Amino acid sequence: MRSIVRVTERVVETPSTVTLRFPFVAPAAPGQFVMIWIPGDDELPMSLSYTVGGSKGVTVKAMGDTSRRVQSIRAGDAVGIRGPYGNRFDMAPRRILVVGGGSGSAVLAPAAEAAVADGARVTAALGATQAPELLFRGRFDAMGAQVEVATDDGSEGTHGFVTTVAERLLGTEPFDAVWTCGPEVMMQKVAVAAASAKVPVYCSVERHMKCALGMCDACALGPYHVCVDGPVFPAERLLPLAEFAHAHRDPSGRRVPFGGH
Amino acid sequence: MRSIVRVTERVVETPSTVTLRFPFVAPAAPGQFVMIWIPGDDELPMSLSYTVGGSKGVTVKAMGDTSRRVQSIRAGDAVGIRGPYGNRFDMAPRRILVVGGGSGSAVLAPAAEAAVADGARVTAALGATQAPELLFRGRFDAMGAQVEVATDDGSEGTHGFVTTVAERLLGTEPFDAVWTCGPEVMMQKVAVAAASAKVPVYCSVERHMKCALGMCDACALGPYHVCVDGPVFPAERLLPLAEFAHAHRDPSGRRVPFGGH
Amino acid sequence: MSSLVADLAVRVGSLALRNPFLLASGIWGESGDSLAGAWAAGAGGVITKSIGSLPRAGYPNPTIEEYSTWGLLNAMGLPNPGMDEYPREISAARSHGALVIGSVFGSDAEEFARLARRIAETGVVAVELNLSCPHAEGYGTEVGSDPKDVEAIVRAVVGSVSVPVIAKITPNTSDAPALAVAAENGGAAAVSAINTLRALAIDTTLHRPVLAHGLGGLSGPAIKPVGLACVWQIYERVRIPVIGVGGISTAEDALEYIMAGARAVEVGTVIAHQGIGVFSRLVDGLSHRLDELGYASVSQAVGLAHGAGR
Amino acid sequence: MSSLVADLAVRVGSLALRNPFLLASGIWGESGDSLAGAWAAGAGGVITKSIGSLPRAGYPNPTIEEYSTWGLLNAMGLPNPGMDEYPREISAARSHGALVIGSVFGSDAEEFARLARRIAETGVVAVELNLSCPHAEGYGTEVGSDPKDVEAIVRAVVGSVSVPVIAKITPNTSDAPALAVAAENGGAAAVSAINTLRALAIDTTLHRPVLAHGLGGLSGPAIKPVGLACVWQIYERVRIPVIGVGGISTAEDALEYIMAGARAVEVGTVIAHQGIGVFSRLVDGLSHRLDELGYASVSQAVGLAHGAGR
Ligand SMILES: Cc1cc2nc3c(=O)[nH]c(=O)nc-3n(C[C@H](O)[C@H](O)[C@H](O)COP(=O)(O)OP(=O)(O)OC[C@H]3O[C@@H](n4cnc5c(N)ncnc54)[C@H](O)[C@@H]3O)c2cc1C
Ligand SMILES: Cc1cc2nc3c(=O)[nH]c(=O)nc-3n(C[C@H](O)[C@H](O)[C@H](O)COP(=O)(O)OP(=O)(O)OC[C@H]3O[C@@H](n4cnc5c(N)ncnc54)[C@H](O)[C@@H]3O)c2cc1C
Ligand SMILES: Cc1cc2nc3c(=O)[nH]c(=O)nc-3n(C[C@H](O)[C@H](O)[C@H](O)COP(=O)(O)O)c2cc1C
Ligand SMILES: Cc1cc2nc3c(=O)[nH]c(=O)nc-3n(C[C@H](O)[C@H](O)[C@H](O)COP(=O)(O)O)c2cc1C
Ligand code: FES
Ligand code: FES
Repeated sequence: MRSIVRVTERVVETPSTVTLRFPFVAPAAPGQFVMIWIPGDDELPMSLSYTVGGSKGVTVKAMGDTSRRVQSIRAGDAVGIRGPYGNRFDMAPRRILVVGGGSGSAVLAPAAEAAVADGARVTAALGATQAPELLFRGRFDAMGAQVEVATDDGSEGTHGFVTTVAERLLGTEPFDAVWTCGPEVMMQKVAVAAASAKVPVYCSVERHMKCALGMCDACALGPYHVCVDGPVFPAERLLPLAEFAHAHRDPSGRRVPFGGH
Repeated sequence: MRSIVRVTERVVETPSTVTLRFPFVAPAAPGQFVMIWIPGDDELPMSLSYTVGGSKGVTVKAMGDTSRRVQSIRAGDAVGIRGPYGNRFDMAPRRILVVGGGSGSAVLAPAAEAAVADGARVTAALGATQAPELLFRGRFDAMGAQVEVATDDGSEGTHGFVTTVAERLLGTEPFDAVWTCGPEVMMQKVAVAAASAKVPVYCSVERHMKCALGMCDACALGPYHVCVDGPVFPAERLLPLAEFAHAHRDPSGRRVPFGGH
Repeated sequence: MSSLVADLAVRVGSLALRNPFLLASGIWGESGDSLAGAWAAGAGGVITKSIGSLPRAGYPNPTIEEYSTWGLLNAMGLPNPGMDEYPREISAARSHGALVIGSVFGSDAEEFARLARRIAETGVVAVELNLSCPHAEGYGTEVGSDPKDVEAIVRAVVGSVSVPVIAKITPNTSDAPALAVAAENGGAAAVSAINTLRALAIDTTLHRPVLAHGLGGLSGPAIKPVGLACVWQIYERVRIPVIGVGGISTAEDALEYIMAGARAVEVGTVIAHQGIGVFSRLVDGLSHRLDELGYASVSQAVGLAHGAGR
Repeated sequence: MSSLVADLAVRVGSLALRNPFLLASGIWGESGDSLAGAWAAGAGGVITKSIGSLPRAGYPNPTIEEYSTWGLLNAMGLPNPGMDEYPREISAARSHGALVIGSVFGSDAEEFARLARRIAETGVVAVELNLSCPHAEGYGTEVGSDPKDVEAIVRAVVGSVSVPVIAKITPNTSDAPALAVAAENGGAAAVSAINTLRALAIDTTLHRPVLAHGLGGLSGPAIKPVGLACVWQIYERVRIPVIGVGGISTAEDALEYIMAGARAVEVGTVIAHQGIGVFSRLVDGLSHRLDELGYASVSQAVGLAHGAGR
């Protein structure tokens, strides 16, 4: 189940984001994640940012110490991969709005590519602190998506939150579905906006993970286990949960409120 | 691997021989055996005397205490069955002489039936202490085999050993193969007679068995393990062995010379 | 489904369970919602994650390694939110009607007693003592391998709480029954066996243990034969009820434990393979099997394999 | 096959083996022809069935129960022809060139010493002491669970024979390394671990244990993680070489044991699944894998997983 693979390529995507590519033949679908083991260090859940064929990839944003150490992996280094785990984005919708914040594009880009390949039309609302941090902007352009951006510092696109862009787009176009990944308060806002436009929203959420097998309870989110019931959830399942956008659990299982995003 | 089945039928075949039929769906071929567990008592290797379809059977001759207890099993009793194990009679020969002594017909009858169904012609030389002990005589008749018998007391057929009958038949007809099962000194005589007639001989042999998996060494016979390399052996493999027709091993692994037969 | 006649309700001492299938400690046991989910899925009772005095993050990942479907190696390292925070999870589970058994781990009799007292205040119906985690320094097997320690810990806990106390025995010992006898002498209402077997996996490419902690504990089908032997031997030595744990994935497995002497069973690893829906399959499967064999209740089958004169 | 470069020859103390794969005791070990067959199939050495003072028939059948391909339960009951008869089997094996290690079991130090002396006279290159069979009353684990007994038995044997003495340690204990240390103190040249795990199977239709003896020992893939943990822990506590046993069915499994600290390994149950041809597959597989990983010899890999600073 666990494969030891050597990283074939390391791509710096943005100042804070790095993609690692590696051979991994198990079939995978956009939305699914792997557990990536950095020998002697840790093992982390990471969405597959490349899901097609024998060369898969993950795209890591520098957050705390661990993700920084993941970023320091070089081509040729050995890592352990198990998975893919979790569910996938449903490819039925034909007119899709993707809303990504932070490293959210890591999972949204391959999903949007698959949808476009399947004949869907995709509009992407991408948010970042500043223009160079816009992740996979080129990938969205290349797949033929209509791209709108927001930056916290106004260095490109809308000055402010990507949620503002999303709200605007939802008011102007008839989408079948919204796919979103980013901080939970962001996803919550998107979900509320889409609800009034009666568009179903699917959120890819993160929780601390250990087993990834739906057993250890580390990733509990209300009645769900993100590792097997998710990571993709229809927003209407998340919105009623006291924890969604408010708290997660640390590795000990304690509830910890989310800081600002 | 182990099935608990209820015996459906108990047939007294001869004064000393009983057949037990039971449901057992695993495919089996003539020559193969099962380990039959009499709960609370013992587990013994027994050739399948009925190999076709979902109702299999074994035919047990009263020898020592254990086989007598096996014979006391009634319809409705539960027994454990694992297997089938071991190899099978090769069905290629078209003109076959079967030579059975004692309970040997238990394995030879289903093999001969299969050969006949396959278009072969079968001659059967059956030996017993006395006429009523001739096992499966009716079965050989029914399949259209030419049957010749020998009895120790002369109550039917040739007065004396079945080997005498076999030697005579080998001198008169061009057989492709001899299949034999019975006491080893008998099989040895058959093999020697057939060698001069240049007919290949296949012997079904017995050794004490425990695992039936080729592991525990209980059934060692020279370099072979009867449970996986046999129970059917070409005679030329057996004749060179110091043990064949001379000695077997008791449950402790000690060599014990065969008594008279 | 045909109408089921066999009675699945069991009593483990004074503890009445609607069926013998308990959620094992450490599986779906960190959050109250998950405990409630296991109860809703049909468990006869749910055992919490083992809770200690202070929050523990557990070991770094990798914390698990899978062997096909026959085994699972883990070294979680007893992660838990600590006894100050955890009661709210029990309240949440109980507010959904779940029958909760609280599991605790400590480093000595005094800590066990203190934790048991606190968890008992939350309304759990029993307390299980983790005397058997095979890979946590200073806890589990390290305090549960000597009968004298087991007796002292159990006695201290029994003196501190009014609910039944269940001692969870380690299989990593030469004499599990002696530990069970010690628990009985200490006043335990029941013993449960087994916890995981001390085990290890090595990655040969990286020439290092796979789990961050190195040693871990083996669970799943591979340990069922070992758990059965422990329950069998314990049943012959104690009068208190025995709860069977280890490698149960079918009703037939559970019935093996019951016939070996278990009055109830706990299930863990199978949930990783079959999901929480396994509880209703186990319940239905056991009903059908008991019907088929002609037993009117689980109780009729308890320890039955010991009666078979050979 | 590509040309193999890795050196598979190993030394276990003074014992030189052409490769690290030994036939485990109790498998293909009752007859000299079978021992010779395992040698001809490529084993690095062959260990006899454990031999006692008198002939023993062993337990009645059923003596084994299979679990798919991941495990095997047995209670053979130490059948053996006794020390008066058995030397002829060793002679037969040796006449085919086989490197034979003699295994013996006794009920006390004196019996072990007497048996070891007699088997040593047959030309075996080493003696393995079965201190670990989990299901024979008065033998095996029953005499091998207390470090004091182990040390006394090993010391008595070492004083009686001039060939290396290997102590086979039980995993059915809370502290296998303590037993290994005791063996080392007694003068053992090596320790081997593990024997089977005490285990049980019950047939629910018949409500009785499947094996005639009731309790048995679990072997096969299921016990590999447990054997690895034992070898790992023993390696950290003794200076004498360790021989790994338990659940090896591939070269990769063997390399896990080697990296955990084993200088040689024994293989048993896999022969029931793959036949005796498994020896050449293991030999080829290990050569290829060592080549692939860049090790020139088995020795370079021994204990390597302990070096990985975490
Ligand atoms: C399903 C899923 C998909 C994800 N996909 C991506 C992705 O594509 N790109 C990306 O950059 N990040 C992704 N993450 C988040 C990632 O796993 C880490 O949580 C994130 O990198 C934060 O790490 P850190 O450096 O802040 O950890 P630290 O602040 O150093 O965290 C402290 C400790 O917690 C551990 N830890 C933190 N988060 C997790 C976690 N979720 N599970 C297990 N251990 C954790 C760390 O390893 C460390 O031991 C995903 C998370 C999940 C659950
Ligand atoms: C492959 C094979 C096929 C066989 N097929 C038949 C058959 O079709 N019909 C038939 O009547 N007999 C068959 N046998 C012989 C049968 O297994 C017994 O050996 C035989 O019934 C003698 O039993 P007994 O009553 O003499 O045992 P006892 O004299 O009571 O024997 C003493 C002990 O040895 C055990 N024992 C004896 N022989 C064996 C054995 N071979 N393996 C394991 N345990 C043994 C007994 O159970 C008992 O424990 C076959 C044997 C083998 C190896
Ligand atoms: C991931 C995991 C975590 C566990 N945590 C605990 C625990 O906290 N306390 C405890 O007593 N047992 C714990 N166990 C042991 C189980 O409760 C159970 O005894 C063991 O896994 C055997 O049962 P199974 O084969 O059904 O899983 C844990 C087991 C696993 C697999
Ligand atoms: C059928 C069988 C018989 C065994 N007999 C012995 C024995 O006589 N002496 C001994 O020391 N170990 C004996 N063992 C234990 C093995 O030598 C070995 O330690 C154990 O089976 C684990 O290895 P494996 O998983 O490769 O089989 C026996 C094992 C089996 C399966
Ligand atoms: S990570 Fe263990 S249940 Fe999800
Ligand atoms: S019966 Fe065990 S090897 Fe044949």
